[in-house]
Amino acid sequence: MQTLLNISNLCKNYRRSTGFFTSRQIIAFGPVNFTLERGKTLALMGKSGSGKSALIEAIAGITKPTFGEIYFKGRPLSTLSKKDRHKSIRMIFNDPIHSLNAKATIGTTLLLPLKLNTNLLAIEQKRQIKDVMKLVNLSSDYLNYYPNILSIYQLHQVAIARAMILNPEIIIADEVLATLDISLRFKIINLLLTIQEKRNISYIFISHNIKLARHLSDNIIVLNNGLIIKNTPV
Amino acid sequence: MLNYIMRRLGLFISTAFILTLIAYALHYWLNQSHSQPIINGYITYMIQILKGNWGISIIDHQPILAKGLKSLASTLELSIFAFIGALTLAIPLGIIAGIYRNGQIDYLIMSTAIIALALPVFWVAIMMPTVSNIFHLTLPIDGQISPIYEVKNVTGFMLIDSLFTTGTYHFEAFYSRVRHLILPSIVLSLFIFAETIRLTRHSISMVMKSNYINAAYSKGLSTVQILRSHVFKNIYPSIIHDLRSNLSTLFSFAMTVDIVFKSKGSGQWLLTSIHEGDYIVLPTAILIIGGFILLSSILIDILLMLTSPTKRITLYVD
Amino acid sequence: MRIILILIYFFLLTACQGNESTLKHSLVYCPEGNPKLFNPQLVDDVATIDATTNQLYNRLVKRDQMNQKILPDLATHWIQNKNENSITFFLRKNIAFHHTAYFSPTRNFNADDVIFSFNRMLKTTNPFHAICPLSDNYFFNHPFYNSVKTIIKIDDYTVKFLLRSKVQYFLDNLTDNYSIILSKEYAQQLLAKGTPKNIDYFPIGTGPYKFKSFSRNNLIRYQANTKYWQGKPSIDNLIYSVTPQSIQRYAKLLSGKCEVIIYPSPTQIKKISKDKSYRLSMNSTYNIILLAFNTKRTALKNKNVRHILSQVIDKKQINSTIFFNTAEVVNSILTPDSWAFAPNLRRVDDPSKITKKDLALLRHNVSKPLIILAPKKGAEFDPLFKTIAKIIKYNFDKIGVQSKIFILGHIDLHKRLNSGHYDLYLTRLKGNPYHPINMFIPILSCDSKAVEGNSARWCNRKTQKLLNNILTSSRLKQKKQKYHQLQKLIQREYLYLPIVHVLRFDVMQANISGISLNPLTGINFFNVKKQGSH
Amino acid sequence: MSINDEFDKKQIRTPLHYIFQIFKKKVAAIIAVWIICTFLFIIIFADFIVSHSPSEQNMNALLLPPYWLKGGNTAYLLGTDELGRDNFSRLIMGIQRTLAGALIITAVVSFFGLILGALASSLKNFKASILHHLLDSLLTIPILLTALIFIVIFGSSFQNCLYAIAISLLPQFIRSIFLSIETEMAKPYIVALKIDSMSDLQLVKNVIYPNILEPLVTIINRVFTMAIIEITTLGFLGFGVQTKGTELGAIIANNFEFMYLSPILVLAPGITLFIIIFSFNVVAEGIRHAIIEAEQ
Repeated sequence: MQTLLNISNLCKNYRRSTGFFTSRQIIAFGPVNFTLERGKTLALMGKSGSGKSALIEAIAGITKPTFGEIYFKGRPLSTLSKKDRHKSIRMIFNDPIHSLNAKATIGTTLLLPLKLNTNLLAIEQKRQIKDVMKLVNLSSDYLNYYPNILSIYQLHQVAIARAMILNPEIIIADEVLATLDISLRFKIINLLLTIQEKRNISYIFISHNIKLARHLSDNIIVLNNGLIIKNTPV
Repeated sequence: MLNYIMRRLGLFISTAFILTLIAYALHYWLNQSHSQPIINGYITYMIQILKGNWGISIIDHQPILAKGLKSLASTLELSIFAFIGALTLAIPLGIIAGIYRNGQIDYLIMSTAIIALALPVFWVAIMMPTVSNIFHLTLPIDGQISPIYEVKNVTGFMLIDSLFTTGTYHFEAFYSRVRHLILPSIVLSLFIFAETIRLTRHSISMVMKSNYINAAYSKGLSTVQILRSHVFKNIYPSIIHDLRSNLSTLFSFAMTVDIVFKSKGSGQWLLTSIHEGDYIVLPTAILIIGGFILLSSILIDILLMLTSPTKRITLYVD
Repeated sequence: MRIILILIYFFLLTACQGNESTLKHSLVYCPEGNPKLFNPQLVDDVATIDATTNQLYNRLVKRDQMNQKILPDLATHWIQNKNENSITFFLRKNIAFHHTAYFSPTRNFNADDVIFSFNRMLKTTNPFHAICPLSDNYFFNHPFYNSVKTIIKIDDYTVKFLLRSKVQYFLDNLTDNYSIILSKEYAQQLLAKGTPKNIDYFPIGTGPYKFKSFSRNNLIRYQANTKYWQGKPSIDNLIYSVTPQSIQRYAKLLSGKCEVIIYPSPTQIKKISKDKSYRLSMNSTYNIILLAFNTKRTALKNKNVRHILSQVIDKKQINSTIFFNTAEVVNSILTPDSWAFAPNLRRVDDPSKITKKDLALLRHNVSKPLIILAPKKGAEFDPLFKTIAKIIKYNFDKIGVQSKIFILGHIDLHKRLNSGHYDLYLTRLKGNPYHPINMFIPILSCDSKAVEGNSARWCNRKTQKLLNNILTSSRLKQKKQKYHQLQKLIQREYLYLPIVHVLRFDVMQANISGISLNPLTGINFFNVKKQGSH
Repeated sequence: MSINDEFDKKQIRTPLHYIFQIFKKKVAAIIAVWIICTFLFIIIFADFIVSHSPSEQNMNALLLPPYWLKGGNTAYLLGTDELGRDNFSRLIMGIQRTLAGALIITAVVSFFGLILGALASSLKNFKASILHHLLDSLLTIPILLTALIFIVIFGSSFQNCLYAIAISLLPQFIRSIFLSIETEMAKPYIVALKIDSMSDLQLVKNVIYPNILEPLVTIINRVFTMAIIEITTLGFLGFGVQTKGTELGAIIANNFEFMYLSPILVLAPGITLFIIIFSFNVVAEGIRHAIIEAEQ
């Protein structure tokens, strides 16, 4: 069993100005320590404002932590290039409607990460896009469509495809299931689990639903006021 | 709240500082002889400014600051008049257009607004006497007040000052001032009128679409009641906010209008000074007019914040 | 909101009624420009003279409008000695100076004031001689300067002038706008306070109106002098509302905001003359619009080139286009009603006389576009110098002469005039019917700079001699002959091309009477009366 | 980025195409487009349209009325001015100058404004703070005052008027663009694209600008309107002295004196000015509405 992610003493503070000359330190989370192993699933739970969003943003590379380090396969993430980092850790956003560029076709959206992060030839890019579409059970015809004519389930499929396109090792899913109704929810879960099986990926789930978290994950972490108050294997 | 006000004040100070730098740069450029290094020059300049020595006009040997402030007061009076006139008309029209969105009335009102926005200010201003002639209105076409009335400069605002003369002229001087304000403020109000209609309509239709208005309807409230209780509260901050960000454009138009109507405002002050080669008024104008617009924007921000705390407008980057 | 609407409506309704008494005792006159200052000793533009001479001051003597006889004013009578080299004036008693916010006189007018007023112009040692930057060279141009030796105080009410010139000329001088009487007491007070300059900006005189306030480009307020020795004027408040644009003045006349205006828009003169609710008055101004040829420029050095160019310019066209035929086309810089006018000058503006040879000469000489210079704003009569310049350019274009027009504000204009970098200068010349020498010296003398009038940059020994002869000669006939010579010289050499003589037009509402106008001393509001309400 | 090329088997209508479809249905906007085309035609072919040189004086035909009135002459469609110059030709040349000037200003301000707006949004911390304070203070100075200052510094000519107006409109443009970019930047899809390794500048260029078309149209239209109003205002006030050619504001100022004699002298250029501004506003509104409808 390989340890993919090792988070040690990770902290995030920021300053908010309270007057013309004064400012206050606010702690978003930390110090936080946990590990994630290959092929395993981690659920991150907590009330809103508990710091879980800030934590995944730090892991996904949207923000920089103030203190501490994230080790990916034993290497500190900060020494990795931006490309490598984005290739290995991808994210699925909670709202597929607003996380897709309305002015770009599905094909463009899927092509963009390949263009920016890999040096593949055009044919290989095309092949990879078709592969990933097959992976998420979408017809290649959709590649020419704009997001506004797709159904919500299809949009979720696209969002997953987008995360998968770079063959990442970790996927962070931010409350992906919150906006879906029950039947679709299970469809998505099944899809995600199938993919995990096929490609041996690790997931970090953020969820409010404790039942769902138990069902899905190998480990549950509960955050409160930025600190881990519970870290229990299922 | 206090924090917010403190931040606005901080913003005011830093922006005002840059304004003085711009004014000083211009002052430096206009004064060809430089006896001091730039930084020392700036300090001396600022000391003079803070002491109130803003220079003397080379044309009539009057202190520039006093003249600038007096002309600013005249332009302000005109603008306030135009605002009152435009808002009293535009808000109801905007509300009607917003309620009957995409209907005939809406179309008519919006066309009027676009026409008003497309009329070139100075041209309307020079056509105004002719237009008022056609309607047989004997309204004064230029100046601040009939020269017959002698009004002492107390506050600088002619309208208020004219009230001090009631002993000699009863209310004649005041009426005269009001009559002199009518035509120019009609011209100036076109822009405010059009902008306000557009904004009101937009806000109204946004508000009318929202859920809580539907809820209010379902409670059985009439349109008028809903307007009174919900809509006004929700639209005025955005209207004021937008007009606030258009203050300097508005001032530009007000200057044009007072040039054409010769109403002794900032525009005419600047224009005659430039024509007569008294360029030293330019840095002063930057400080007075820029300072005024800055101060009023920040005051409006604070007032908006006080009256409608939910609408935290941060147009300025802190 | 509703309240505001009602208020506005209320204002509109009530504002139509004016306050009767304020209106009846006020008169609004709309001149074209600001007075440069409040002392006609120093400047002689129409705006200054209109605002000062007759309103604020008195002179020792004045001229009858009708028969040109000289009448007493502050002097009751005068005696001249047999040799005609001195004259003694007996002064009126109990004449009070203005009592204003800035000066309270402790004594009445007397001989000291007369001596002070004239010595300010004559004596360079007088502390008030050079305080005003405008007076630098102007005092020297006064005919006075050469005609008076000294002034002697005999007693408080008797003054004797020892003269260099003839008494008659001297009396003529005394009727002119600059011979006004100032208060010596006021001058001394100002000197003590260290603000001598105020003498020209906060005037004190003995005239029918006293100064109240002045704001540039806006208003002058005068108040009736209740102690005026000829009786208090019937108007309490005399207001000058400065309105530079003629169309604006006309509009203000129609709307009743101006009761008297100067120079209505020339396009409207015909209309006004037919309208019975207004009265139009037309007067000679002795003002000439003329084009100066810079004789020092390579292109214009040749007299014949100047001649051809003069021929091209269509004066009649200028008169009809710009003045709507309200001006007079002239051939001399003197107006026909002047005694020194040379009657038999030729017309030069005849383009049909230009031959092919002339055109060849032009082509040979004029290689670069000619620079036509003109002031931005005609200080007095809205002559639309710009339009005149355009017509001249158009005339030149017709014969293939290129030209460029430069319309400059006075600072840039002076710079360019001093530098001499111009070919033609379009300007106006203020006339003087009694002493034409005052016109000729500035434009022809070697000592005179382009800014002072010699924009042709003419300097010629013979001309100089001729000018000196006129100054020294005393016989009228001889003088007349010399003046004729000068006028012919200007035409023969093509130094200045006189274009039109501008007439002065004033329009007043029909209920206003008693305004008198003198081309030299300007408008006079002393006897003005307003009948009924408007 | 021509990513689409590889999937062009079944072309779906692009958003731009879709917007155009909606726009075509707006009658008023289409009429306005044709009016603008006419004006553009005038700009390009002005020299061929005019029957007289705008500075050609005819002293035998002063202040003629338009041809349809008594005393009019078909040689002078709109009559003549006080120097016998053809009003129609002057109007055409005036339109050419004024409108071309305004379009150039709009193009230049938009070009630099889009670049600087993108830069402004990518600046961080201290530099951003300085830039925004500078913008704030520039924005407090009214355009007319800024223009007058630049004219005093550079001297008065038509060209300098254009520079002055362009410079004074730039801060407004940058601020508006910056605000639109900021609102767009805060949207979730931008974060998603950032994780796709897109840099800020690429984002602004390829993603944000196409997505803020609607506010962009409004901002550019505002710049155009202000530019044309300021050009004519400065011309009217007598700045931008021109010996050759003419400009609508200057024509109005020049003819002002003769308004009572021949009203067409002031009416024609004023109404033309109004039609120009009005048509551009209508087209801009049309485009804006088409974009909004297309997005829905």
